[in-house]
This record gives sequence, C-alpha cells and structure tokens, in this order.
Amino acid sequence: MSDALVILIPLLAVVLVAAAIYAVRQKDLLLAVIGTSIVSLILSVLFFMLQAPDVALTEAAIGVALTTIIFIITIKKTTRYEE
Amino acid sequence: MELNFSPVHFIAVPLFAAFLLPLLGRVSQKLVTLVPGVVLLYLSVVAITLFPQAYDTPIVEIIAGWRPPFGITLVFGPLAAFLVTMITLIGFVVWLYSYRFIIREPLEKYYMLFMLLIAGSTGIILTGDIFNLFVFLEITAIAAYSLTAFLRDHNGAEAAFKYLLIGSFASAFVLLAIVILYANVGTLNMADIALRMGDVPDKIKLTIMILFIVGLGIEAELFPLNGWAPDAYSQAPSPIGAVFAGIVVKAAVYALMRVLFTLFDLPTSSHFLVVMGTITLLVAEMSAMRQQQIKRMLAFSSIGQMGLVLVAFGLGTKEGIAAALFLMFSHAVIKTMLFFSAGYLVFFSGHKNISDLEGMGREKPWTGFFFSLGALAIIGLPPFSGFWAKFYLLVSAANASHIFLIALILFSAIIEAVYYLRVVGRLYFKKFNDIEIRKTPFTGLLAMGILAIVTLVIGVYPDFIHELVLPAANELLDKAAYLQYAMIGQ
Amino acid sequence: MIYYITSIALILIGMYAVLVKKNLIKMIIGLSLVDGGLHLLFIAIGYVDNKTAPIFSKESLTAADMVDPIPQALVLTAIVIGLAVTAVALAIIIRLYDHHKTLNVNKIRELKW
Amino acid sequence: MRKIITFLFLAILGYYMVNLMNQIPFGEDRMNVGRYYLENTVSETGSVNTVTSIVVSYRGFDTLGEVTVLFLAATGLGAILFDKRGKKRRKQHASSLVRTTSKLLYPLIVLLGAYVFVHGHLTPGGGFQGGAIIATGVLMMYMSYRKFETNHKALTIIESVAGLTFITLGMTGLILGQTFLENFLPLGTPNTLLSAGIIPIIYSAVGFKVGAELTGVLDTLLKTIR
Repeated sequence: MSDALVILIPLLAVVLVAAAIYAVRQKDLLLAVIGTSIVSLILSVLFFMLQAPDVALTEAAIGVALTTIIFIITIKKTTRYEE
Repeated sequence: MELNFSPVHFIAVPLFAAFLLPLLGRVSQKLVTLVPGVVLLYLSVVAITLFPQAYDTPIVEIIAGWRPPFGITLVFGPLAAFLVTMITLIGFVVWLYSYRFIIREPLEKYYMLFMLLIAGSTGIILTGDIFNLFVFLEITAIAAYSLTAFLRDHNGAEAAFKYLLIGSFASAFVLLAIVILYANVGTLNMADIALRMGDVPDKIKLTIMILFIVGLGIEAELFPLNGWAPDAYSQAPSPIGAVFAGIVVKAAVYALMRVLFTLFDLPTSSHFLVVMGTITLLVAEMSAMRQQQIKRMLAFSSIGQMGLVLVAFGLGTKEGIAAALFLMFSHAVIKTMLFFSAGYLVFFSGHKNISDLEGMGREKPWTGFFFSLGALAIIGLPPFSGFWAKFYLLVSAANASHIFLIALILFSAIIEAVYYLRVVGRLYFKKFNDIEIRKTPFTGLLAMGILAIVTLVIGVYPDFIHELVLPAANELLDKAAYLQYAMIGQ
Repeated sequence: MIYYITSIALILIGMYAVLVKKNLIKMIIGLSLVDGGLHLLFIAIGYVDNKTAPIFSKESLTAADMVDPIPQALVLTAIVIGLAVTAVALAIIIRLYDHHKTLNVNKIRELKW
Repeated sequence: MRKIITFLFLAILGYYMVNLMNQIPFGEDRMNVGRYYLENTVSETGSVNTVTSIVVSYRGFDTLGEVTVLFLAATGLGAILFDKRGKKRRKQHASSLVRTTSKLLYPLIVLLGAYVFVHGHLTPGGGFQGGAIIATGVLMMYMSYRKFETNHKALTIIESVAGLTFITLGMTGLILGQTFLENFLPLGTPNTLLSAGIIPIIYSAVGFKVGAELTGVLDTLLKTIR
C-alpha cells in the first residue's frame, strides 16, 4: 500500500461517516438524499480499493445514480422538508 | 417420460409463468386468470409424482452442473416434498378462490405477484444454499409487501409499509448472519457449512444463531417480532391473507428450522424455541380475544398456532417434530378455509367488525357453514384434522414428560374455543337486515369445499398424513444423513 | 480494520435513523445506509492484502494473486435487492402521502408502534 | 426517551460487533470455496472475470433470483401506483444546450451500457451494470425533452422476452446436459468476446431485462400524479 493511500483511506472513511450522519440529521430531505449519494460514491471508491471493480461499478451505477434519482422523484411527488 | 420431472420445475415454472403473463395480457385477459391455475395444477401433479421418489431416496438437484459445495443445489427430501406439496395444493385452492374474488385491476400484476410468491416460497424450502435462501426470502417478502398494498386503500399502504420496514430489518439481520458465517467457514452450501461448524468459536456461533433467529423469526411471526402480521393479514386481499397464513409463514418456519437443526446443535436452541413459542402463543391468544375485526382475530389466532408449532419443534423429539408438521399442515388447510369464508362474509356485509356480521350465517348459509366448520376444526374437535394435530402434540408432550406443555395446549384450546364460538354464535344469532342477496361465486365455494373435505378426510384417516410426517421429521433430526446426501456422498 | 469500523458505524447510523426518525423517507434512507454498511463489511471480509481483483486480464496473473471473489458476487446480488426494496418502499410512501398529506409517522394512525 | 434506549441498544450492538470483528483479522486469506473458483474459472467456464463466472454460472441460480427481484419491484410498483398513472409532465423543455448534448450522448450511453453487458465475462461489469447505465441514459432524455416517451408496450415485451430467454436457456441446459442452467455451448478461447459459452448470452438477456425494468420503474414513478 502506498503512502498516499494510508492517508486517503481514513480520510474517505471519515467523510463517509460524516456524510451518513449529515444524511440522517439534515431536515431538508433533498440535501439528505445528496448525503446518501455521497455515501454511495465513497463506498464505490472503497470497493475499488478493496479490489472489487465489479461491485464498485454496480454501486456507482445503482447506488449513486439510480437510488438517488428515485429518492429525488419521490421527494418531488411528496414533500421536501421533514416536519 | 422423456422430459423428466425435476424439483427445479417448482421454481422455474412459476417464474416462467410470471414472465409470460404480461405477454399473455396483450392477447387476452382470460388467459391471465387461467394460466396461473394451470401452472399450480401442473406443479401439484409434479409434486405428487415426485413424492414417492423423495421418500425413497432424497433427490438432490444440481444447478448449472457444479457439484456442491461449488454450485447451488436443490434438496428434495421427505420434508421438502411434504411442504412443497402442501404449498402447491394450497396455492391451487387460493387461485380457485381468487378466480372470481379478485376482480380489481391490475389483474395481470396480481397474478404475476402471486406466481412470484409461490416461486419464492418453494425456493426457500428447496434450496440447499444459505445465500440462495436469502434471495428467495427477499423474493417472497417483496411480493408479500406489494400484495399487502394491492387494494390501494390507505390502510393497505400503511400495513405494507410497516411490514416492509420490519421485513427489511429482518433481512438485514439475516444478511449480517450470512456475512459473519461466511467469514468463518468460507462456504455457502448449508451441508458444507454444517461440516465446518466445528472449528467456529462458540461465541461467534451463538451470535450467528441469534441473528438468524431474529431475522427469520420476524417472518415466522415469533414474539415480539410479529407486529407486522395482524395489519398485513387484515389489510391484504382475503386470498392473500390466506396465502400468508398457509404459505409464507410455513416457508419461514421451515427456513428457521432448517438453519437451527442443520447448522447448529440442537440443545442450545430447543429451550429457546419452547420459551419463545410459549410466549408467542399466550400473547397471541390473549390478543385474539380482544380483537373487534374478524380478520385481525384470525391473524392473531394464526400467530398463536405458529407459537404452538415452535414449541413442538422445540421438544426436539421425532414425535414432537412430526406433530409440529401435522399441525402446520392442518393449520394451513383450516386457516385458509377460515380466511376464505371470512373474506366473503366481510365482502357481502361490507363490515370488518365481528359485531356487524350478526346474522350473516343465515343469509349466506354455505359461507357461514364453512366458517363454522373451520372454527370447530381449529379448536380441535374430533372429526376434523385439528383434533389429531392437538392429539399428536399432547402425546408427544406426554412422552417427553412436559406436563407444563399439556396444560398449555389445553389452555390455548379453551381460549380458542371462547373466541371462535363467540363469532360463530354471532353469525347465527339474529337476522341481518339491510342486505342485498348476491350469490357466492361457485369457484369460491368450491375452494372452501375442497378444504373442508380435506380437513374431514384427514380427520377420519389421520394415519395417512401421520405416516408422511414421520420420515419428514426424521430428515430434520438425522443431520448426518442430510449431510451425506446433500453433499452427494462426499 | 478501518473498513470494519467504518461499515459498523454505517450500519449503526442507519439503524438509528430507522428506529428514531419520524419521517418515512428518512427511515428508508436509514435502510439504505444499513445495506451499504453490510456490503462494505462483506467486501472487506473477502479482501486479502496485496492481492488484485479476480479478473485474469493478463497472462501473468495466477489464482494465488487474487482476492476472494465470492463476497463480490454476493454483494452484487445484494445491491440489486436493496434497490428493489427501496423502489417498492418509495412507491408505498407516495401512496401514503397521497392520502395523509404528511410523511410524519406519528400523524399516520396505523403506523404507530 | 426512545432516543436514549435506541442509543444504548446501538452502543451495545456496536461494541459487540467490533469485538466480534476483532476475531476476524482483516486482509487475511481465508478462502475456501473461493480458492476453487479462482483456480478453475478459466478452464471450467472460459470466463476470465471470476466474479462474472460465479454470478452467471456457478451461482447462476442466484442471478435468476436477482433478476426476479427487480422484475418483482417493477411489477409491485405498477400494482401499488396503478390508479395514479397520469400523463402530466414538465411544462418546459430544458435549455437547447442540454437538449443537444443529451441527444448526442443518448446513443453513446446506450452503446456503453450494451458494451458493458456484452463484455461482462472479460472486464468488470455485466448485465446489471449495463442495464443500469442504459436506464440512466433514458432518464437523461426524460429530463431534457418534454415529449420524450418510452414505449411502455415495448418495455414490457423486452422484459418478458429476456426473462423467458433466461429460463428457456436454463431448461435447455436441463434437456441437453444434465442440469438446469448448464453451459451447453463450447467455451472458446478465454479473453475473446465469443467465449465462455452461454455466459455472454445470459448476461445480455439480464442486461436487456434490467435496462427495461429500471426504465419501467423510473417511468412509473415519473408519471405518478401527486
């Protein structure tokens, strides 16, 4: 493992957890969904680093793109703010 | 016969039908309603054809030509044969009932979901691979969520959401259990896992077991994880309520038992099963007493019966397990009949509450008759199969010298008698006033009639089923033999 | 180890959202976080130090150079299942909103538990 | 109150899990069945991507289940939102720049998706990823053009035919070989497009099916009236 990765992985992990907490705490659902899509994006990078390119590609296509889109459509059809 | 029947038909054929239905829908709506029945009839024929063979030597079907533990296998032993036959027969009767009962669009989607539900639950029972079990569990669960919301009133959606949330939690637990299991044994075939379980530390074993019990227990309606059941049962269309009680829960109980008996040593889990089953039984029967709505009452009664089944499995003796299987069969038949008749009673009167059904038995003599028959059978009165189910249970409890259990069974029978007879009394108590007399469709009556005949015939000749369940119980207990044939003699 | 801790953290955050949050969409977000955590955990378990992805793209690669492919195949399946559950859940949410005009659990009678 | 109980519960669960995972060292080789797959995938299935050979061949039955789950989601969505279908869509077009770009990109994205699933046995990716990419392309067109319509009839037909192909292939394996989903075509030379027997065919069927299903899901959701 190269030196850059030694710093990068903990950094990604921290951002991932922070984005997850943001997604749970944020009252604006649209921003919360963006938070989950960041989680998915970082997960996809981590999968790539764990030598799982197939899973990384799937997570990118399904987790980052499609799941986010269906969440956004639902929010558009319902309401944007959490009461 | 050239195209030899193989257990894979139980999964592939309903899937094929589900994929085909949208195409058929373009041709004719009539076909959409007819094809599922043909499929289920065909599956029943396959099941009955394969039955003797499975009892003789279990059939192990290899998928894609890879021998275990590298490929996925389907294991069709006595237990699987018994349960799959039960599922296809109940499925056929449910189709017969749905034929005229479900008239709301989208018909096509209803039958597609129904077919997928059948494929999922037979898959749960047949598969010999733990991750494949998870996949089929999800298929069954998603089909069940969608069918719960099928009626599209707000109550259905609420029940479906609740079911979905609890169900997804359950599947997360099951997946976590599989992940930890894989990390320790590095294989997914259940027989292979069982062979390698010896090296796993006890603490991890216990964790995995608890995760499986929680995850599968939610689907199997184990207390306190069954909060979804009464809502889902009562809000789903009536035939689907019957499917939940007769098929989905039975498959989930099977999955739980297969995992507990094959993967883990018995003594640790059996006490747990007895305790949880007892609590489930008592809480559910007490709740059933208090229900105002007829279908919720049936749902709680169903949970109670599943508690009894778990207790019987927990006895861990051959007789106990045989009694549990007998009870599962008898309950599937009777509860399906009860849901069918309750469905028409609710439909014709337009009310869900028991108190509003007064006099319906006089207005709809056949439907009322079948409901009363089912009520008497489930309480455990003699000429019905319910009597023998409880009888075998009592005998096995006595042989295991579980005095407490005998008291429990009798006690639950009394409570059941109280709340079922209360409803039956109401049905004939006084005349129902504002009613437009419509005829119950013939197929609906036929479906109930078939089930009534089955429960009566078994009530008269209980040995027939009892002789079928004994080898099935043996399969669950005889772990060594299972490992032997599931790994194809390796 | 950092992968394990990250995935466990993700699972716990997701469960917190499902158990505590009152908003239906938030609950489903929680479920998808739990799923993501489980997937990361599974892939991390299959990882082997200094090995490459299980694709024989070059002649020089041998079986001894690769990480465990099974978790990858299974997670592929699990991701798709997660999407399916999310889609059905969101459809039910649209129906519920249509009737109640709210996503708050407490205001929807049957959902209290 | 509820928050505190949940917090405590999760803290205990987390502590327990961290403890548990400590017993499973990270980065250690504990392969068992996996080793067999790695050693035999090229000779037995002809696919150089081991993950693909597991997904499509060794554990092909899982994939059938997986395709079914997506089919189920599309069907369930259609059933749940059945009486809320409408035709109401956005009122304006997107800006002409966006429209031109998406018109140019659309065929490319669809091609990319097709490339990904056809090459599933050679490179990372496969039916699911390819299908998802195609669905994303369709979504882009939805967002740019007001009048863009997918042909719902065609979608259901693709979905059904692809699913039927999968099962028919499986059944053909049962008849020609011994078992369901058995690879009955020659394996060919590894690392070429026409290799690995039925794997590319199955993965293409999966790709079409997933693409159609996901497009169907998006279509149903987008056309729901609020």
